[in-house]
Amino acid sequence: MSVPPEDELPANITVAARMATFFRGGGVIAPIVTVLVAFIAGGFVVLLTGHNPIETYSAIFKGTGFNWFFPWLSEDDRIIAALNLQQTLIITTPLILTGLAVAFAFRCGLFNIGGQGQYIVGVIFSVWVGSSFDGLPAFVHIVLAILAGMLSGAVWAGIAGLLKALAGTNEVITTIMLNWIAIWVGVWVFNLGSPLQNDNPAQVDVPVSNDIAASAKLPVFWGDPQLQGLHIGIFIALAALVVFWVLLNRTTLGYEVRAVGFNPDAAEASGINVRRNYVLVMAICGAFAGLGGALDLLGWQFRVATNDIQTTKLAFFGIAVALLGRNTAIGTLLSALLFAGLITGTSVRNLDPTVFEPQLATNLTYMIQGLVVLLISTDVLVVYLMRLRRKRRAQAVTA
Amino acid sequence: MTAKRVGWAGVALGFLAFFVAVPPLTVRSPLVVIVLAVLAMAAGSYAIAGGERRLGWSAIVAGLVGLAGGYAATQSGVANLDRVVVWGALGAATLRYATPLIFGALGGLFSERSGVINIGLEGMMLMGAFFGAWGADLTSSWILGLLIAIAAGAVFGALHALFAVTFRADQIVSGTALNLLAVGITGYLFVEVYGDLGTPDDLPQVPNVSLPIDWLPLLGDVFGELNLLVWLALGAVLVTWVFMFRTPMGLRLRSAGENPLAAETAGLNVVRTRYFAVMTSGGLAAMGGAFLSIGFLHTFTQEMTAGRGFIALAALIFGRWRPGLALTATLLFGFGSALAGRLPVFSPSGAVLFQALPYVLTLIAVTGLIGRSIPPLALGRPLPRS
Amino acid sequence: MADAPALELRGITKRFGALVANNSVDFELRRGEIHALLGENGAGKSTLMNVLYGLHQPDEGQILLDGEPVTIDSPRRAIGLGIGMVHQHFMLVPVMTVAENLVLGAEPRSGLLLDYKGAAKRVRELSSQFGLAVDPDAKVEDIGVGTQQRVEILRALFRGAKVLVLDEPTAVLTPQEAQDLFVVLRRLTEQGTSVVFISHKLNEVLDIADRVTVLRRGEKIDTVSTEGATERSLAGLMVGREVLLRVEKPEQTLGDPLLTLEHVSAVDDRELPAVDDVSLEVRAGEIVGLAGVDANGQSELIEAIMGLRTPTAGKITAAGKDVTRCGPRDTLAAGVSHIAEDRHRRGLVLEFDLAENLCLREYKTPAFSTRGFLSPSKMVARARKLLQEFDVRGGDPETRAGALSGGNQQKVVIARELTADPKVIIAAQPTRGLDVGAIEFVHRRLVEERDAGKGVLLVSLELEEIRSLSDRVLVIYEGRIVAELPPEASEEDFGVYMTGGGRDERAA
Amino acid sequence: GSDEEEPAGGGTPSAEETPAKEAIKVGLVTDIGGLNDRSFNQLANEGLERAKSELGVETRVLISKANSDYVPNLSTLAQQQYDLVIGVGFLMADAMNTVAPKFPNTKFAIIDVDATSLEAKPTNVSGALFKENEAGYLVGYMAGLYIKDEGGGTAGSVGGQKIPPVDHYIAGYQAGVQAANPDAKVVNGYSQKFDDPAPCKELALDQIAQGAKVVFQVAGGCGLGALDAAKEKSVQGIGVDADQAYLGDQIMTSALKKVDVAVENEIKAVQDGSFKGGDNAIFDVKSGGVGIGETNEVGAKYADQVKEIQDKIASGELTDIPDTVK
Ligand SMILES: Nc1ncnc2c1ncn2[C@@H]1O[C@H](COP(=O)(O)OP(=O)(O)OP(=O)(O)O)[C@@H](O)[C@H]1O
Ligand SMILES: Nc1ncnc2c1ncn2[C@@H]1O[C@H](COP(=O)(O)OP(=O)(O)OP(=O)(O)O)[C@@H](O)[C@H]1O
Ligand SMILES: [Mg+2]
Ligand SMILES: [Mg+2]
Repeated sequence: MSVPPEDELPANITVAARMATFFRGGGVIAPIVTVLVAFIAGGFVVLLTGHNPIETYSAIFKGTGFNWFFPWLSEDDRIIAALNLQQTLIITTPLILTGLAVAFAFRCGLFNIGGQGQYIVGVIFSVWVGSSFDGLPAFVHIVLAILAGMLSGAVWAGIAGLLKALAGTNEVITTIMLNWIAIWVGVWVFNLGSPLQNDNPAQVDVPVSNDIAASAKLPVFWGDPQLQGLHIGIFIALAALVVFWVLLNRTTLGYEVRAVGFNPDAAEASGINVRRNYVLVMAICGAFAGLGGALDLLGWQFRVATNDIQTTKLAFFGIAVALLGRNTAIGTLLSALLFAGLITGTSVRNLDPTVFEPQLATNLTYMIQGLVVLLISTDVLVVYLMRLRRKRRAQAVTA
Repeated sequence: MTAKRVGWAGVALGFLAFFVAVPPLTVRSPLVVIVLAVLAMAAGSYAIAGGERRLGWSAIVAGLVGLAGGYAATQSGVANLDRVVVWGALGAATLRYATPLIFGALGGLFSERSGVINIGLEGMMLMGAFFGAWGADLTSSWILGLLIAIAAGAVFGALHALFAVTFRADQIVSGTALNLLAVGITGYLFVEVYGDLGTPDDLPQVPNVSLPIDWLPLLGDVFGELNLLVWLALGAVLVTWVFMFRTPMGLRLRSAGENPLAAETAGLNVVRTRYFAVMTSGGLAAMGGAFLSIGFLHTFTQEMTAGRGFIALAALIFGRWRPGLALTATLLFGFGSALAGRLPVFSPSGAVLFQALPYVLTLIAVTGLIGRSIPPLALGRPLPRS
Repeated sequence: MADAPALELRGITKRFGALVANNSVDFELRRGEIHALLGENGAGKSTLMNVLYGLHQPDEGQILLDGEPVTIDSPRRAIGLGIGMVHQHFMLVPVMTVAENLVLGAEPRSGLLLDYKGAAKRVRELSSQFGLAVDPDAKVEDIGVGTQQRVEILRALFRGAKVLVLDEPTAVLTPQEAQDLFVVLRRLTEQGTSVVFISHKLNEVLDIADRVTVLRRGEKIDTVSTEGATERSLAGLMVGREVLLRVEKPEQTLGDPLLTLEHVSAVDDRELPAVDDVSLEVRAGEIVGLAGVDANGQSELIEAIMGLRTPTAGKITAAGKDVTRCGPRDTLAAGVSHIAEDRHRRGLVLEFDLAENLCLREYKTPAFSTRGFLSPSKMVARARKLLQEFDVRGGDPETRAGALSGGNQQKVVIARELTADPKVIIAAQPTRGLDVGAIEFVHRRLVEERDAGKGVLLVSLELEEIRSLSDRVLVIYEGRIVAELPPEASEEDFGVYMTGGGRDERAA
Repeated sequence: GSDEEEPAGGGTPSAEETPAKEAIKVGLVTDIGGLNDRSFNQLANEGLERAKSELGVETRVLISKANSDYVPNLSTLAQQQYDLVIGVGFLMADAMNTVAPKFPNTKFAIIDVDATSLEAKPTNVSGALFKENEAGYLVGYMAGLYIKDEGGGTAGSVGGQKIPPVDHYIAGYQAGVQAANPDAKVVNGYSQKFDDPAPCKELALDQIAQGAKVVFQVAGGCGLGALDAAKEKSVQGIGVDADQAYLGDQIMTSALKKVDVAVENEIKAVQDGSFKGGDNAIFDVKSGGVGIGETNEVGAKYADQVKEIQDKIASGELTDIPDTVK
């Protein structure tokens, strides 16, 4: 269901036809055009609500921090842009990883709605390892905590894979259920009097985890380490993109995964163990999502409270990120950037209340995100309109 | 004695092992529980040996669950048991928890039986919740409020159909988009319209239906005082079944979901059928949302559907895209939720953990009893281009 | 107006992008006529008929029914105009019953509800009226393709078809079933129905049709009367060159047994017995044909051999190795190749490119990967070589398999399975839906393998194919081997055993 | 809007109207409950709005969507040279502990957090602590009296999550009920949610079925469900934080926590230079920072008796009100 539908070329090669080839071949232009259309549609919504779309959008764009790349920025503005860009990239990191968790499953014909739960489990275990074992060498501690997050995510998602392989249970149900189970288990372990609640005497009443040890914190290479500067997790996420691509396109495992995703019967007939693939693929997805959780924790959050676990939506955006990126590596990267930009750009912090009221801004964000995703869901929209025109022309000819 | 019968008997025995230990029977001897549970597991083993593997394993799991639950019950105080296991109250609460899910699952059933994946149920529900409240407030009539909610859901359904059917978009993506949009639209309007104080306290409400059956032992407590929408939900299950499996329109709708090209060559209009199905889907899901806002809680809060659309989707798959089975799934889930709310009596420190109960129950049930559920053949696939 | 043809297509042009599937095609169907449409794979036959049925819109041209120009923009319209079509790939809903499928779109009602009783009754009436036996309450997924086709024909008649289009109806039928169908068609034409009949089987065309129109690469070549036409002349028109219609087979040199089945039984997906105590042996250097009507356990037998289905009893030995409980991977590794009966389901990953499809068996070997990492360049290089060797046209190694025509797709499967250097080849329906040129190629390759000392188990519904290729023939009926016959045995002999007639005789 | 300076020359009309007050910039960071939580975020904003109109300060509100928004939100405001940055909610303690020391020239205030307990001991943070248990005690006392008049029964309370501000209320409430009516039973439950009203309603219905005659909600948006259950079953409901009398006749009264007053006080303190960092402002019955809200007809009967207790608490005569739930 992830494969974009085929469309045929018009007989006479026009500009539109050339564009259509592009859409089918590279698929780069279509998403870009569609994002533009989505923003224009969003602009109408802004207008409808009595605000100035151009001001709103330029405020949002400033808020993403992408204007940091503009050479003409003043020094003051550059400082702010840098802070914003750091935030955008910090959010990009888990979005890439939870996106990959969805994308990889999709390529094997599985729909992993469970990125959320896998992310949370990753958070739980990495905060546990990260806050224990104080005194380890930093590198070892970081690697251990990251591995804990990845492994636990893998195991969690592996349950869904295993149930699918052994009992044929639909992974959509199991991952939804596992999400909620992860949430409640997560809330429980950090709750008052529970095993992983912090042991700081000043915080006995607070349902929050221990802070992770200094030795487990990821180095920050841009910005203030304490004020959520940009940590090296972004590079790990980028590396994960490469791993994803290589795994999928250059390994026998990826070959099997794609074969199973496209045609499980043919895969089985040619000797591929389909069930083993389901388990393995889900586990790898879980590892991606769990890594996302671990990096968030070790890079900038440092602790997790029970209400974080209940309210986090980042992992959920992973679904949209993956689908928008058509389950490819480069697509996931670009759409993760887009979503992260939207999230920081529309955060109240960046949206001047004289441009847009804060209470409304949050909801406007959802609307714009929804519109972007909706319009992107059909990057054949342009093609569709084109076809319509052609059909009319054809009718005009026959009439 | 077929293995199948023994297997089902085993499942029943497993439940019985738990049931005897709680009110009204409240057997205090662990031995009874253990004997029943062991019998259940033995029956399960027999069924496995007789080739009924899934059923046999279900009986064994039921035995284990019965053993654990029943044994725990024999060890806990009678007073606590009497507080937790009040079947009448549990039954009524189960129905209340299940109602939005029933509407959602039936909505999903319409859409998915016609071949359109509807992951936007959550959004459609939320639309129903807000527009139900707003509509009822504006018109001072719960009937009009309900109708407005249904209309809002149907409009959202039409939007889904526009993208999923006409534009042939990826249906999961467009559904996800609808969920985001719904949060945005309802949140925005809520803040604009109701601002700080929220919906007014005189919001028109869907009335409860009082039946003069107080004297009936258990049924009186469960069914004596239920919201009209609860009854409508139960009725909708029946109507949906008749529609889907007994009317020409249902046959056409299902054929569009199984083999759209075949439907088209049989002279049907698959596009129109799917529009109808997805819009109905939106309307039904919206009724689930309206139950929350003007049926049960008499207020609207942002994102108040809190993931129920996804649970409804799970119940639909669990129920193998069949109305009756989906109802069973929602009831199981509702029962788990109702029970979870009461279990903290036993262990306050485990209170949070009990919240996971309905999800764990669903996971066990779907794996044990249902296993592979085969979706409509053309689910997610647009009509091939001509 | 009275002598206007029942149907006339004038100058129909249909393009798919840059490809011209029909180029200004004229076609005329007289009332009460059976008119065959002949052409190689991809010649544009189905496209032309889909235009007529409203599934495709023509880019140019005109359709006249009884001399009146009509626009057909949907199957609805076509049905309304009295056009019925039985498609090459059946258009039925598998999970529904025969009656439901049949009345779909024109359901009898009682009040708001669907009148199921009335529907079943209607089916029975039609069924006896046209002599097409079907059980209205059976689910379509449970009945054989022959019956499915009867359902399709009945549906068209139920909707009042005056013009009936049959797209390759006999591809899935036994000779007997085909003859039965022809009887029905003749009866229909007597009642004034006009029939378009598409087939690759020249003998059938000569048998049943009054006239033949030949298409080649989207263009109409000629319309000829079947009187005086021969298979050779028609084949020549179709392909544009002389074709070899018989397989040349040298003397065989028999070797050791390579595939042995001892008392093998298996059940189908619904756990009903499908293969019943089958024993057989295939030796090096022979082609053993397995003849039988569809759905008599052939598929399950093949799956049992390939490790896709675990036998409930018996023993299977391939190339000296016991593979009874092996999965597909080990079975393949033992030296078995499998030309799957449904290439789209089991033979190919349509979304993979040709290079990837060609190494589905061997991607894990050092030739294509080292320590889990693939070597795309090696895959492409080998694919290039194979595509040339097996004369696969219309694609290079990077082409998606789904973009090839069926015949070329089959060549890809065969290329992959034969280059694995197997000892045993299981060839299931290796020429299903292929045109004469492609069939010729496939047959030649199979005989070459036999001559090279391989053992071939040929499973086919085409008796003609089995008889011309096999060294000896086993007949399967309801999961049992009911006879072993020499290929020279008469068609009648085969027919008796294939339809279960010989069983009592044998037992006696 | 980073380049905004103080209004030049002080010649603007607003400056003329409030010449005595310095036009300082005040920023407010909500917790993840958001501005429409009908609870303390909303109250804090009301305080801010009041300060804006009455004290002529320039304001900005940043809503947090996740706990991880706290640090950037607080530091953004500090970086933009806001004079006072107020954080709302006890989960913001860590963030405050991180940010405040980085901006020693900015003044910070934090609601529900003991400023002296912050690890970094910042001297520019003032804490605002509320004695919710005193407010809980007052409404509990009223509930106890009512139950006594009804001939006995149970007093129920529905909490969101088991966290300090919630438990303070409930502990006080239970003590108050029992002080007024030693025979009354108390029941309590946590919905584990703050946003979804359904579980709160179910909890309340359950308590009512067990004989609860009064239901006290301490669960923000979720708690609205509990009050709706009270309405549906015609028992008394008690609101929390803000005065929730507007929810209907069933609201016997509300336990108030005047976050708006706290916010306004902190702003005033900065304006007149009396702001004191590294210390806490305590809001209790005595200071009028917590209390009891409007009463309905039923509640009005006991208003005098409750007032007596209120005075006792204010005078220090009544102490030892518990603040943890057994
Ligand atoms: N939906 C389609 N999109 C694009 N091209 C198509 C489509 N359908 C058919 N074609 C093209 O039209 C040509 C004619 O196809 P058609 O199916 O009519 O052949 P045919 O004569 O029926 O062949 P066969 O004997 O194999 O059934 C094909 O070669 C193919 O390239
Ligand atoms: N969706 C499509 N897009 C592009 N080309 C298509 C499409 N569908 C079919 N084709 C073209 O149709 C041809 C094969 O179509 P089809 O499935 O009808 O096979 P076929 O002609 O019937 O082959 P055979 O009779 O050998 O099985 C190929 O040449 C292929 O390029
Ligand atoms: Mg064809
Ligand atoms: Mg064909």
